[in-house]
Amino acid sequence: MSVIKLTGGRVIDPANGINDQVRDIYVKDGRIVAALADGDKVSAEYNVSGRVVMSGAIDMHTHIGGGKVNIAREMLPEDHRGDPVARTEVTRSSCGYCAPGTLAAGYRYAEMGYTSCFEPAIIPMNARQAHMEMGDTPIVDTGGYAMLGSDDFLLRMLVANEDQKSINDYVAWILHSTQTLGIKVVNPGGISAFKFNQRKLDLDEQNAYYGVTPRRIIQTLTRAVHELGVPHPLHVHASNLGVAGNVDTTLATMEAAEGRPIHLTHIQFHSYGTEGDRKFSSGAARIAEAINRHKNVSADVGQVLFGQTVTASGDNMSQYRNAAFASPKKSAVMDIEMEAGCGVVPFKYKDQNFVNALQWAIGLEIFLMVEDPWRIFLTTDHPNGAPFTTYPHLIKLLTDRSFRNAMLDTINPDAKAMSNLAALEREYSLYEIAIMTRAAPARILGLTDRGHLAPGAAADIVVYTENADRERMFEKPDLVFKDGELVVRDGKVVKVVRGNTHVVKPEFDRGIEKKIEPYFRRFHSVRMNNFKISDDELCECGGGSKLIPHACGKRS
Amino acid sequence: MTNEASSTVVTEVACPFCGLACDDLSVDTAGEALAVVGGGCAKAQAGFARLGVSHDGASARVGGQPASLEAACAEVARRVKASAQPVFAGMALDVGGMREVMELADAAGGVVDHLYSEIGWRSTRVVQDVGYVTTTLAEVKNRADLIVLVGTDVVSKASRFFERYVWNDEAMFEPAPAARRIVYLGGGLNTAAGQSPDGRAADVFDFDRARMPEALSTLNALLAKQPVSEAAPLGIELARWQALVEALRAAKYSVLVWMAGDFEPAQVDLNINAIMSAVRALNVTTRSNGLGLGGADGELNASMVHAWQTGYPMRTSFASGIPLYDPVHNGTARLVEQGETDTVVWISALNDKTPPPPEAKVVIAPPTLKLEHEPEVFIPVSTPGVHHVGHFFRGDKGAALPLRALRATRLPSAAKVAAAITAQLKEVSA
Amino acid sequence: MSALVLALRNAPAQRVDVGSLNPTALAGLSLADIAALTLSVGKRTVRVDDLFELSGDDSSDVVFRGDCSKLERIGAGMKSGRVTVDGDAGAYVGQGLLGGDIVVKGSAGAFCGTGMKRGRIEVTGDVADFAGAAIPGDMKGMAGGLLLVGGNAGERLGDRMRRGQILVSGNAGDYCGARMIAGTIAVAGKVGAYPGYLMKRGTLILNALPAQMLPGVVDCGSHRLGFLSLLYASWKGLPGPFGALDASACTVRRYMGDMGVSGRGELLVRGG
Amino acid sequence: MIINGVSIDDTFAEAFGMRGIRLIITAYNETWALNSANAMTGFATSVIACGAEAGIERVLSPAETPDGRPGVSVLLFAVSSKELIKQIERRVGQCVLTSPTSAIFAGLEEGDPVPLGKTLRFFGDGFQTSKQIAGKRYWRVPVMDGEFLVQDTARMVKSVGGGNFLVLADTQVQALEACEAAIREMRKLTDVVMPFPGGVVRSGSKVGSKYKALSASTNDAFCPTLRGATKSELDERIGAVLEIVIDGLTDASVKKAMEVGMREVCKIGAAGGIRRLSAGNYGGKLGQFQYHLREILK
Repeated sequence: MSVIKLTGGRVIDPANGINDQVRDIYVKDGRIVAALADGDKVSAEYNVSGRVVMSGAIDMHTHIGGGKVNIAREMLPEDHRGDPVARTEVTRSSCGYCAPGTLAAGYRYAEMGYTSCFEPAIIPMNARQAHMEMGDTPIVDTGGYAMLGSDDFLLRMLVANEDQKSINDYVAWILHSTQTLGIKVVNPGGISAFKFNQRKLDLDEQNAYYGVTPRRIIQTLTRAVHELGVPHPLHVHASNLGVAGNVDTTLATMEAAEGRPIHLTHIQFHSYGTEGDRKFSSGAARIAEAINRHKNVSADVGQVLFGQTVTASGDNMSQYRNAAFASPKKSAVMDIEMEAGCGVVPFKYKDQNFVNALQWAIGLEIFLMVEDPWRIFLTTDHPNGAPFTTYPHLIKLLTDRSFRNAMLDTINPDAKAMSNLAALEREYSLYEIAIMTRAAPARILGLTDRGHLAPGAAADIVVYTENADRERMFEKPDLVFKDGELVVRDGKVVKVVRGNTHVVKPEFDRGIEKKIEPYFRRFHSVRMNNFKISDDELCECGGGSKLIPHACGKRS
Repeated sequence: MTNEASSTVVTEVACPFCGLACDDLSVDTAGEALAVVGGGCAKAQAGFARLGVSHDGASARVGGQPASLEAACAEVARRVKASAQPVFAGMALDVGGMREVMELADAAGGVVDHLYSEIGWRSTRVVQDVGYVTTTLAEVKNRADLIVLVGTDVVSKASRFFERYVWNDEAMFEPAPAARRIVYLGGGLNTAAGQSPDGRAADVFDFDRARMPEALSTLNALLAKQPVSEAAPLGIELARWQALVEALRAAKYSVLVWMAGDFEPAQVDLNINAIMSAVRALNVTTRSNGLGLGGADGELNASMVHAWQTGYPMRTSFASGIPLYDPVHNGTARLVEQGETDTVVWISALNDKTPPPPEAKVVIAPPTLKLEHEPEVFIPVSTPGVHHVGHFFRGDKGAALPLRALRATRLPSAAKVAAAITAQLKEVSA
Repeated sequence: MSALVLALRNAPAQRVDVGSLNPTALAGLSLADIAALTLSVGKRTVRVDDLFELSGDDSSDVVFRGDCSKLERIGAGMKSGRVTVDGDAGAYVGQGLLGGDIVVKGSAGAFCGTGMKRGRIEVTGDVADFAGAAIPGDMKGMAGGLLLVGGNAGERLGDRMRRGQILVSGNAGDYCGARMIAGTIAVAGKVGAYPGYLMKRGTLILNALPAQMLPGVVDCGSHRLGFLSLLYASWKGLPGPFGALDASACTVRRYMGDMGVSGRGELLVRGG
Repeated sequence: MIINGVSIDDTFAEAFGMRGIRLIITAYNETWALNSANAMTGFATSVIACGAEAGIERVLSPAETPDGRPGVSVLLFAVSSKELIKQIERRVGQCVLTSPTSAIFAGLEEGDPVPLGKTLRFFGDGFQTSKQIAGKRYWRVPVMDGEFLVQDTARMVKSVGGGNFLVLADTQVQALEACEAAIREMRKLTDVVMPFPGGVVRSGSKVGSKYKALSASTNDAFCPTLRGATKSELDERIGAVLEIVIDGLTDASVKKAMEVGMREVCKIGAAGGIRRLSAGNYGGKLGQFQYHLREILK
């Protein structure tokens, strides 16, 4: 039994309404407890007086595992050469800047105070690989969202006008079979359309073969996720990613949810207008206004930061188009197993490039204009907008207006002129940063024991020395505890532990397998029983990760 | 996992003996050896029969003498610790085995090299140099209307390709499978499987396969609407090449299939580059995809795990404490030949036929592996998908299949052995 | 001042990256500083003076002595100065060279001159495969400067070469100029199979074509090409046959290819 | 100042700062190099209407040219960098690219870059290729007789246009023969050209005109036929005036050319009907350079 005491820290715990109060925190066997029981003996006490204490940060959208990420790693030896992670007494060697190995990713996340990371685009057939990669991502908890919407099984159900209950059963079956925490839809129906040689698909445009529209897919899946009681709303990568004028598509996509919860991911890439000489402008104001008005809508930003990165997406329709802009000039595009696809395109965002600079400004505009920090999330869509290691820099941009404006003065002047960023005075407080990186992601994912510091919570705790330079503060915490173990001291991993895997297990009628099993036999490349991942197998994939199921309160 | 409690037949078994990883096998576990009684192919039958016994009598050996597993692992740890540059070769492993070997290799400052890496690194070079446009087997099964096999018949290495993915009873989309068009580029191939169920023979461009660059150069030139220097490239009338190009342009979902190991080694990446050039040209107006098949002997298990853990593909040296990728110089054969390694550790749980190089001082393999020389340490291991559960990446990268435990054994898995050596190594370090 | 001589005490068993021991990187360091630099030999970390016996003091003129065939990246990235290898060198000689001269009085390993942008490398003996070629994942191989090879070159000479010149006095292996983007390769001897495979642009100057040619390389006839006289004149006095070419003899047979990938590359056969 | 009976006016030639360039045209033989050079420097007498002033500097032997073929060096001048670049693009494009066997190279090593092949290459419609040789880039543009070889970039320098002197003689023939003699010697110099036909101009001008549309008009003060009707600069003995205009790459080269030309005229002297040497100027208000005749002939 281990008992830890963190003494005298300034606790910032928005989930429990605590803003900068001096409190002692007790940890017993990996969990936060209110006080010590008789006979408990503190095995380690840390005097953290004057220092800022938060729960471990949660990245709710980061591409850390699965086929496309591994393609990116293989594709970019030139990325890795300059960015090695040296072996130490406790850590293994690894490497990679924008496409790091899982070991490097886990160490670096932990060293920034992140203790949970969620892979947002798991192709069901590829779930095993995603769990294996996440299992080899040390220290942090993981989980993922299963991709549906371009899978032929669902599209056939829609064509056959099957009832919502059957669809809900299928969706639940996918969540169970892939051991995931939510459902993601990527360019709804568009990945399928690309296989039929369609090169674009608007929200109300029909798939050439199925006749199904993206709107219908979103309606059906938001409803399914909601009715199944899955905590996390449908995670939507909307149609027309990156296309000038897509702000209209994005606003229409919000409406398509018909008031049900919907999460729009990397919304920066979906907030483009067509004004100005170059027919490319910021749609941030309209997007922020819509989010402020629609309480059912949440979003993560997918901020762009300048430099070399690689874009990895399930949206192979977009990525095939983007391959023309690859830098360096190489790209991988795949159609995958009647379910989805992927595209990997290296990209360099340049501050003197008008479009890139405006993308940067649009992301920040959205951050600053969305009023409720509980519904907007701090992401770069790692590695699509920038590698996750840029988060401390992003936090500084959000918390420090003069720094932000100084940066704004250095970007492409035409882009600067097209942005209202300079007029936005908001500076995020530490409390708001804690909301968007801890409390809110835990809440929107249904992680009841993460993202806060109340008794019963898992002891994922980070201690920072406050620094007016928030980039310095957040890039190197003093202490990081994972499930009560000290894993990082002074920004360096001192102990490697294995994180847990978060999943949901909604109730459903197993009779759906009578439809699914023959489909697999007739059309798929594997048998249904070899597709499903059992709990035991998940733990093996995860290299021994503990499975943490989260409750679903069925709503239909 | 049996059909009924009394049956000794296990169904829906995934096969780890080639890159297709067919998962529809029925395996009878009643006898001394495992018997494939449904699905499968000759290679599967032989593999399950040969490896599917318990091998309980096999023991580790040190210096040719029986030794305990612990003693043998300690001896390996001592050797890799003392080695100036250890190499971990073979690597016919499941995912779990590879994961543990990676930890060992890093701790030992070694290099990891799969037995197919000499082809594999050249194949990987394509994604590093230009990327690709590819598809996976289920897509082929339902969509492909024109399949061009470039320098390979596939079936010599992966026998059920046509049976499982081409000549199916039905497909989700047009055309009906039987109407698919099959083209072989290259002679000396087993083209029988390419004949359609209704007796339509495949279209074979018969030429010496070492001359594949000429064929691909012709196709790319014609696709680009450019001239070629010959009236009959490779002795085949230009009109036939032109007709193939027209067919590719007209196809809705053509698939160009290759197996990197079927190309001349020096041509591997250039030929795949050339195929990708054709595929990209076709995708301007229609859909076309490459399909590289491989993955036998756990090739993809090794390459995938290596890439995700370290960032780099195999043939990376961990000697200096940071990963250094050099596929040209870190091949086992070269390291041995140039005297750069003093310790080759051969680890192979799936392959008991490929002999380790004579320089391998440590062999960790099934007891059925025939050794020409007694290594200094031999540790017999069980086989994934036969003796223990595991995971296996299919050769198209489209799926990782779960492997079953069908036969009990007292032999340890390669993963367990590697972990034991790593633990010993850290003891030695500490 | 006399050249800084790094004489190997014993040839190492493993490859050693000595890229840091170049005039640019050593500028301003004392002999003691240099002696104390560390290198990796297999799993061992050694001091420079463990591996080499040091003498001389002019770090702008570095000489490697002994069997240097395991020494990699000799002269890599240097901006000026001179590096001489008295004997064979390992792989990646002059990787990313930005200026100065490297002379290998022997043969060099694979990827000689990869990514070099300026400067000159002279190898009196042979170069192994991929001389002037891109390493895996790099978009270009040699990107400028001059690589002179006294002996033969291996396969894939100038693969993905982007700029610069490679002159080979002997033969070159298969796939010479594969995937070439620009630049000039001249081979005085024979070349192996399929020169110019997937070549986009650039110039191969050959004395004869091999038997194995690609259909995508097409004959454009015999012509006088004026740029050759400028090119030959620029080579005047270089060691080997190219230093003695008649600048006015610039009639060649011109082949273009590889037609499937833009087809703007050229194979010029001398005396054509 | 009187030299050999020739009176040297106490005046000066007023010249202008221009942008100048040397280009080297080579060809299969001298004839074709000259054909190209003549065309390229044709209709380039005055920037007033031609955009450029140009001329052949000299014929080059094969040993003197970059590609070892016979060649010609030409000088071109214009009032601005922009105009010079435009004129070069047009003249090289129409008169050198078009001319059989031609190639063209930069003739100056220093100065500001001027695109040469850089823009002309597009004539190659994608078949053009570039080569870098000894640090310089060249373009090879396929044309019907082979390849047009053109250096990517040439260099231009600040130079001088409009150096001049006037030859005042008894008769038209005497003035002309004196100018011919001067031009013969001046053409032996480098760095200068005399851009008018045969190097000699008769239509000296003054600033302004009675016609609003014209900014310059005949220099009536030097027109012998108006001697009585205008405020003439000519006494009754002068029957004709001719002018030699000089453009040069440097101030010194213009001065040198004026000296060589004037001395040659003075050699003929009063005995040959030469009375005076004068020069054109605008009162020193327009040009940056002033060449005082008496100083030059000191």
